[in-house]
Amino acid sequence: MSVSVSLHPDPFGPFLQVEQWQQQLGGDPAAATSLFIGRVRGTASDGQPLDALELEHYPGMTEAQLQRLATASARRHGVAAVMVRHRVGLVLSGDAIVVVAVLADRRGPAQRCCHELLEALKHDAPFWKREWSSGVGTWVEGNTPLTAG
Amino acid sequence: MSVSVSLHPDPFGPFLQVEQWQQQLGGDPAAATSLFIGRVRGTASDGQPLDALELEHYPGMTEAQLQRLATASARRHGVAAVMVRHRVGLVLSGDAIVVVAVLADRRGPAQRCCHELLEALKHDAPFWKREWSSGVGTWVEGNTPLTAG
Amino acid sequence: MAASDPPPGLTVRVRLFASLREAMGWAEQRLTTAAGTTPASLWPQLDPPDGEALPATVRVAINQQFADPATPLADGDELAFLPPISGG
Amino acid sequence: MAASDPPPGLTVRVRLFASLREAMGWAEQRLTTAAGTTPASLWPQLDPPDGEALPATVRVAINQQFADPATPLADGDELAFLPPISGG
Repeated sequence: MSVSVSLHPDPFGPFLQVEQWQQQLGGDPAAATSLFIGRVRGTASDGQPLDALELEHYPGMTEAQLQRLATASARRHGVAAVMVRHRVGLVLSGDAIVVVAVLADRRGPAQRCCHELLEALKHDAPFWKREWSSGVGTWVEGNTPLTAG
Repeated sequence: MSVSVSLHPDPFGPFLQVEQWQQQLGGDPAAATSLFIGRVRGTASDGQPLDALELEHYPGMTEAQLQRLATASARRHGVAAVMVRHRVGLVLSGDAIVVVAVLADRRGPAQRCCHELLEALKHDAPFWKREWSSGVGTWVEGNTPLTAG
Repeated sequence: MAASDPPPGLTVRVRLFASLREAMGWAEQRLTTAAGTTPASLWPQLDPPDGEALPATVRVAINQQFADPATPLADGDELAFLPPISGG
Repeated sequence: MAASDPPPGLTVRVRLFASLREAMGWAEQRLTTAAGTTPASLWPQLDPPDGEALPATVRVAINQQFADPATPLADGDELAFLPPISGG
């Protein structure tokens, strides 16, 4: 089982990332590849045009947590290999922000692992999004009392 | 809503297909892309090394049925665009045999549509696989009395 | 009851695929049969090797769309018998 | 009961992120506190703007792993308070 996670301060091509990863893995290509690409929307949560998304992370913990989540999900579903690529810093509208790719011998485990891992990293990987719109930055899901201050 | 299906007698690059399709669609890139790639295994159902897979189809009906299935699934999940690429004829081990890609505004519909459409085309698109191994061809799932004759 | 014309016959194009084509030894033929014929009632006329009943695993397409085997055929229809699908 | 040494203090590195960092006005500080201190009991010492109880939406990481807010801290720990995550 192979797990590859990385954070990217600069834009990347999702398909290029997956192809390079598959080449590095070597061996026979897996029968099933399940892939998800998330991109930054053109509009903010309030419907205003989005200038950019800022992605804060916890250097060290974020990478370690991605590795833990991907490894756990890969083990649970018995897949051959998992890849996670995630942007950090300022991300422009249309840019890929997250890529999850799973290789497995069967389509079911590949799809379930991809789906589950995406949910896991949305909830359990330390990233924080701030939407920048008309020069104003707003934290996403920042609905705690502290963030209203 | 855009639906693109095609059959391919020759090998294709799955990611190139998806990228070209996205370029043709134009407009803002979708927030969510869900993608599945199925490849031919190196071994036949009986565990013997596979020389090649032969994929028979029903010219005319297969294309129409792929279009119907993709359109129905896209409507049901409210996604923006669906792409299906499927090989026909002789397909070598490791080659991509099917690609399903779904673009949507949300990850849930993208993933569900991709998953559902893949199941639908495995059961309701007229393709028939024959495994060639040591010069002998065996129809896959050919467990009807007729195929034993 | 008044005498009536004999029911008109109908001609259909019958197609077989994959294992079914190989088991039956042909891919396509044009057949003339009685009006009211359905895919299920046509099947025994094809001299299938495994008995007269259309196997439950064999699906039917009329004019390149899946159809119920009890659908009455129309003149000029393209009728296909499809063995179990294994795509994707 | 015999007299004992006063419980030794412990020094931890406290980190805040995103909205929490901005609401509190600092990103990181080194704090010395009593032995037995937990993230939850340390929280009020940070003078949070919304009361003394650690909000349910704020998660805790000790040495870069999620941890229970009731975990006793050890000397040298890196303690982080994390506002709601919004990745992926």
